[in-house]
Amino acid sequence: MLVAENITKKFSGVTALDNVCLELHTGKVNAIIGENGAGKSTLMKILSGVYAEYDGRIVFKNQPVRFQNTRQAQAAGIAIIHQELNLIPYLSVTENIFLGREITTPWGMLNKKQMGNKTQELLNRLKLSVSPDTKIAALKVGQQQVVEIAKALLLDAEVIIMDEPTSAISESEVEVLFSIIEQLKKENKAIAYISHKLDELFKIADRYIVLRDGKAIESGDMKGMTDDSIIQKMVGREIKIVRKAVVTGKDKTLLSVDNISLKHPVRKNDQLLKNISFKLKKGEILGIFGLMGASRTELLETIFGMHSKRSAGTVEIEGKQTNIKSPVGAISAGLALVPEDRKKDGLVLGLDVKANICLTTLQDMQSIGLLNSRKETSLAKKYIGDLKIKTFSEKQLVKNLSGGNQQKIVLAKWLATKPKVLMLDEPTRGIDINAKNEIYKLILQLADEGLGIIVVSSELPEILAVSDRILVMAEGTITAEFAANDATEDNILKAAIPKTI
Amino acid sequence: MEAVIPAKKYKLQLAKFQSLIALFVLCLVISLLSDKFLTATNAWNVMRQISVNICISVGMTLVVLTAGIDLSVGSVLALCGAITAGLLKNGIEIPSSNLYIGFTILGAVVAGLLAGSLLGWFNGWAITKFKVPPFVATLAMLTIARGLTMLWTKGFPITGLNESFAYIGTGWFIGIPLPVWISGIIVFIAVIITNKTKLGRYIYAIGGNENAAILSGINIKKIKIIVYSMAGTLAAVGGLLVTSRLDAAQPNAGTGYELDSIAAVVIGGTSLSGGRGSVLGTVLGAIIIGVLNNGLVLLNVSPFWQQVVKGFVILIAVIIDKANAKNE
Amino acid sequence: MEAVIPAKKYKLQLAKFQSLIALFVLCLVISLLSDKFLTATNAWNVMRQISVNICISVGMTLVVLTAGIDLSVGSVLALCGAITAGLLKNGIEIPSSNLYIGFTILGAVVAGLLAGSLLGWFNGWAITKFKVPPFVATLAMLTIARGLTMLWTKGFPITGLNESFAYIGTGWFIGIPLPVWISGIIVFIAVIITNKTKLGRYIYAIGGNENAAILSGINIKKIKIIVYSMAGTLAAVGGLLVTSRLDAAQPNAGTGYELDSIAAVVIGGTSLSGGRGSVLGTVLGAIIIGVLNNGLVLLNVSPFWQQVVKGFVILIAVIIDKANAKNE
Amino acid sequence: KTDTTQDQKKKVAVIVSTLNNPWFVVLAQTAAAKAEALGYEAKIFDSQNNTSLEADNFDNAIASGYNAILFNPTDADGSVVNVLKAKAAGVPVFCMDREVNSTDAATSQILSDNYSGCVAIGKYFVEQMHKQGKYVEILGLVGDNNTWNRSKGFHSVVDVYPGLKMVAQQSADFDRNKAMETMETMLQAHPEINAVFCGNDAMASGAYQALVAAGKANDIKVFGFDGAEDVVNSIKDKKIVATGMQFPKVIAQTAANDADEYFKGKRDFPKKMPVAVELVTQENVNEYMGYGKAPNP
Ligand SMILES: Nc1ncnc2c1ncn2[C@@H]1O[C@H](COP(=O)(O)OP(=O)(O)OP(=O)(O)O)[C@@H](O)[C@H]1O
Ligand SMILES: Nc1ncnc2c1ncn2[C@@H]1O[C@H](COP(=O)(O)OP(=O)(O)OP(=O)(O)O)[C@@H](O)[C@H]1O
Ligand SMILES: [Mg+2]
Ligand SMILES: [Mg+2]
Repeated sequence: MLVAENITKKFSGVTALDNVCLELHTGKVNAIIGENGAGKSTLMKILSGVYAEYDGRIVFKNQPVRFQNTRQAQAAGIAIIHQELNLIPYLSVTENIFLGREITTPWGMLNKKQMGNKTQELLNRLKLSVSPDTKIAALKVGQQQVVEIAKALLLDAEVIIMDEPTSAISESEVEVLFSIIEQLKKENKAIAYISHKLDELFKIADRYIVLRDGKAIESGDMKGMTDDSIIQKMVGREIKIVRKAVVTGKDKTLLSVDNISLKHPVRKNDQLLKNISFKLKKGEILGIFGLMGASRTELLETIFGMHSKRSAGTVEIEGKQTNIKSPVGAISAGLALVPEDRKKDGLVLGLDVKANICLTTLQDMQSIGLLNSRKETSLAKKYIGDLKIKTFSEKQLVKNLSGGNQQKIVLAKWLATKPKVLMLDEPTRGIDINAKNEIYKLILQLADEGLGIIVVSSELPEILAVSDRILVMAEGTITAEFAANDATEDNILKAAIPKTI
Repeated sequence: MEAVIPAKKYKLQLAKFQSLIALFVLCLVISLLSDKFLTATNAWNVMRQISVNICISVGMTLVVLTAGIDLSVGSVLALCGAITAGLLKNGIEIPSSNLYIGFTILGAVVAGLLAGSLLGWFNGWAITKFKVPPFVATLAMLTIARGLTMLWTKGFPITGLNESFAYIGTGWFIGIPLPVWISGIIVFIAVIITNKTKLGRYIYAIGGNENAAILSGINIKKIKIIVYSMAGTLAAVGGLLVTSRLDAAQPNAGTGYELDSIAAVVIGGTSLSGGRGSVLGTVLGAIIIGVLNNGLVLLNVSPFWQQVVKGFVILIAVIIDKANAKNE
Repeated sequence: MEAVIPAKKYKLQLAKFQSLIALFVLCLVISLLSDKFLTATNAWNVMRQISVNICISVGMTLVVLTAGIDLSVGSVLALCGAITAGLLKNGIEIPSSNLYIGFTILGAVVAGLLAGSLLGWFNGWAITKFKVPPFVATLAMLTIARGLTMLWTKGFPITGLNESFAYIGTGWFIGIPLPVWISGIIVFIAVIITNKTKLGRYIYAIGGNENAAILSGINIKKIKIIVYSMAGTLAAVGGLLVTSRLDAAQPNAGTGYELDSIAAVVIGGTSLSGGRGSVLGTVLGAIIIGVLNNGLVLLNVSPFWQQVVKGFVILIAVIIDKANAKNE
Repeated sequence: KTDTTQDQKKKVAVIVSTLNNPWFVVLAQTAAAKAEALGYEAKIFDSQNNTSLEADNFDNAIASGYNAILFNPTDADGSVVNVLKAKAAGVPVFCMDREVNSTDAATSQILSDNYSGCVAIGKYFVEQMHKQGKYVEILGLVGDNNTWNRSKGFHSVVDVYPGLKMVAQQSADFDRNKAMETMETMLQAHPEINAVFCGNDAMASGAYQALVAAGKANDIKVFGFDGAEDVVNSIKDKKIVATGMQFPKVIAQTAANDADEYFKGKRDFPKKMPVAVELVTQENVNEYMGYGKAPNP
């Protein structure tokens, strides 16, 4: 159906793709797998006409094609869900979904009604319960991700590329998406599916294409593949997934949160958080699970002092009452927060790797009142090494790094502050299995060094892998607590389903 | 700051109303201090006086919505006014072959408007073709157009244009001054465009997130060029109004208008970073400024104090706007 | 636009050099047309003339790097110059209790600078405290400061200041005019701040991504207020230079300087959306503008044509900049 | 509209082209002061050199019931409509300094004749230069017609003498600082010049400042126009050679008096009453002070 032959793509400095060939078969889900920076997104961008300049050729329905822009690709019937959200924040869901293909009345006026209805259908199909007229800016990342999916479904293309569509959404939405994918398969469409979540691949993928360092390693049928064999192909060597050896007998309380509650920014009498209390022990890893919209992010942000005007409740660190009014205070109190949306809240994309990593600890980077670039460089190099960040130099602009590597930089910049309590919101979103493993190791190691760690995640395997203790949230309240060894997938999920449905 | 987003959104919806509050307070205060303020004649005066700024500011709004800016409106206004006046009065003479082309009012007016579109188009072209920042491109045009005006007028006003041309700027039609009609119609069209057409939608999209717009297959270069041309044309309309109202084209007309109109846009709640705002907001902004100027004169504030007061009032007006939006 | 990113990156690194190319071409052309251009005296002239704009533009660069803008520099310059001149000449008299305070040069200068910082601080305060868009806040300050200048001077220039004060603007020190020393030192400090200090890094961070900056525990309100205060102070320095060079404080001094300095900043490759750019780039921008003005007069281009030429040259200069950056 | 009921104070509007230049500040403030002295309520409107803003000022003045307008036009032609508007509304207009090109629009026009003023300066210039030498001219705003009246008046005399060569003509927008910088640069191009003629006194001061900095203050003669205070002083100190003294105070007071007489019933005013511009030189400078005659010559 869609064949790419000897595609080579260079960016100033980097060779992202190097003689890559791949075939997308109709009626099948073609999984494209590879580590961060392997070149997956770049390849997909070429297929969908984002990059017009590349070597090699693309054959679509036995016709050689060369798309100059996305519009041509769309017209030809190739739709893509980009890894990075591409929505207009101040336009509504409808307006975004129909952007560039508006329906107009005979007088050339926008036919808002019809578009609204069409959108409503799509949203229902995707089980996203927001009004078509909500502005994107007011949606959470997860909800935005779903809108992106809807956007791709609107033009019923023959080839649908999904670049990490599930990175920001949780179980329930994933289920919905998969059912839709099944449907698309029946309609005999070709689907390219990129994800770092192996379990998903086994659920839906029929074929796999492995990329490594910009080269196509091999492709074949998913049948008969195992975790290890896939990882083997991706990484080029064995790696064993760490499992938390459940440690008990930690007693020294590090952080204790009492009756935290938070008003909704607009609907003043709505509570996003309802008297939440929990304790975190020294060296403990506390996993917080919940479905999208459970307010886990709000919880972390509130503890981090970002909503001081709307929140109530107390936070104690090492038994000392704190009065955190802002991130500044939180940091000096020994808290660190790795935010959920790296591009929006984590990174200064226009600055280089070094500057981003050092941003939180500049005061330590000074000598005689001036920044000491040697100190900065060595700190940056340290974390580039520790976290295996794939960049050709610490002077590389962050915006040119692959999604996964960007995430590692956010981690690095927070680890640099040597916090007492490290709060991670979706820490491995969009990170490849190998790097994930690195990060798990890191988390465990940090815990052993005595940090208290809170991990918010929508990925059950992840939660189970790292946590000593698991809190489950739904609708702004804690609905259950499990010790690691008596936590199971389904008793967690049960607790996570909101009662009010 | 997740949490401010809804706040912003909230403000967005209320923006207009909030400017209305500011405007209302302003009117109240003035009318308490001067009995001359709330009179029909004065009301029409204010309307007539702001009509030029409204024409310009509508164009400016479109440009700013695309996250651009147009500093050249003032000079373009002057040049187009001068061109119309010149053609109307002297026509074109080619000395070599002693050929003379006379112009009807319509002809001259159209020529002026075309000149405006052309200059605007040039802005858009420089910006999209060479990726020159809008600020620089239009700043260059600001000087260029002013220079051309001087060359065209030789530094002297062009006066004594014909009766019926003056009517455009001074006449009335069913009880409403023509300039008000004209600016009103322009506002109406602009509102339609921004809310009801693809073009409008794309303008917001480009300003909101240019990458996303490109990825959605929008031809952003085309849109931008269109927008800057519109801004130029509207500046030309402003030029016509000024010229015909004074029955004279001043070489230095419109100096500093760019700031006035950007002020109207921003006070009207349109964000200079693009993607958010509305034409109606701008209209309110322009009215606020107009009422303010009018009021300061009526209240007999000494010219020197006027500027101080004006500054503070503008500041306060915007703060009132923001007030409701301050949830954090 | 993923695809332009490398281009942008490339441009960023080369930016300074590219402006250099533009400048070089410009100088070449002028020196071919006039033998007077490449003389030491003329070089010092240009340097002295641009020193004021450089002072202002350095402050403007800092503001723009935080994704802000400061329109009030021109009026602040005028007000601070007038304050210094006034105190120097008349001191302060409180009529009621017939008390008189005289001022030394130092005293008057310090007072002027403090006034500048204060006005700048007010800008920053309005912007951070009430979330007023920088454009509006500083536009308001533009009118306010101008009004205050008029009130302080009653509309008349303050002339006949003392000899040694005039030295600041006209004197030489080891073969270099004092204003050049002053602006040079300011540039030096600014370069250090932007490249080598926490403050500088925070400025870039805030302009690059305000959310991330906040989350990283940067007190953005504090930083912004500092930056606007610096801009105000530097405008005041400009005011001192102008006043002492003319040996007179003009009520209408500095009118329109905001555009000149923003032009220098943007031509120098700093992006108005913040986060990208450099002080040295701005200096080059200012030099380009200065050389251009100087050249036009040297070549005795007719005042009518000057503006046209100037506009096109600026446009071309920037296009040359971009040219190399056009990889796609 | 002009109700001549004696009981309530009559209101006089002073609409001035700009307050950005001390000369006009004097004009406006004297006019207002005089009107008040005559027992009227007076208010100053600033048109900021912008004819359409001037139109607004007229609208507002008429709307808020002013009984007379002491008017300093932004432009001889552009302002005609405004005056006619006032006339139509029955509000008498008395022009100051600049005329409006219309025979019957204004009730009276008290004019300072820039052209012949500069003719006088031209003559003195020729004399001072002994019909020989190179000079440069610094113009005011190229968009302002006084700029050209002055320039033309000056050249009408000077251009007759082939010995006098103008080597450069540049504009400095009536601004002191611009004039200084322009002068500095022109000195680079033409170090050999013997004189500079400036379109107003602010520019003359600026130019002189540049000459001082270049150490040429004694070799190059500076001529200005207006009669501003600091220039009159510079002439006293033998710094600047000459300027054209206009009499803003006289003009303003006459206009105010006319208004007064108009209210008292007088109607036949001289359509144009020129107030001669007098040449101020280092010889006669003691008869003058800023913007007028010294109290006791
Ligand atoms: N615009 C760009 N400029 C320069 N280099 C780039 C650019 N985009 C991508 N790269 C480089 O190309 C390589 C491939 O990037 P790509 O985003 O395709 O990886 P990926 O497989 O999608 O990784 P991830 O799984 O993290 O999304 C990376 O080394 C990246 O640094
Ligand atoms: N800024 C906001 N404006 C409006 N509603 C908000 C805002 N932030 C959060 N919400 C709502 O509050 C609830 C909690 O959202 P939040 O993202 O904190 O939950 P979450 O469990 O972190 O979800 P996710 O898995 O997306 O992180 C959601 O319903 C969300 O829509
Ligand atoms: Mg990717
Ligand atoms: Mg979350």
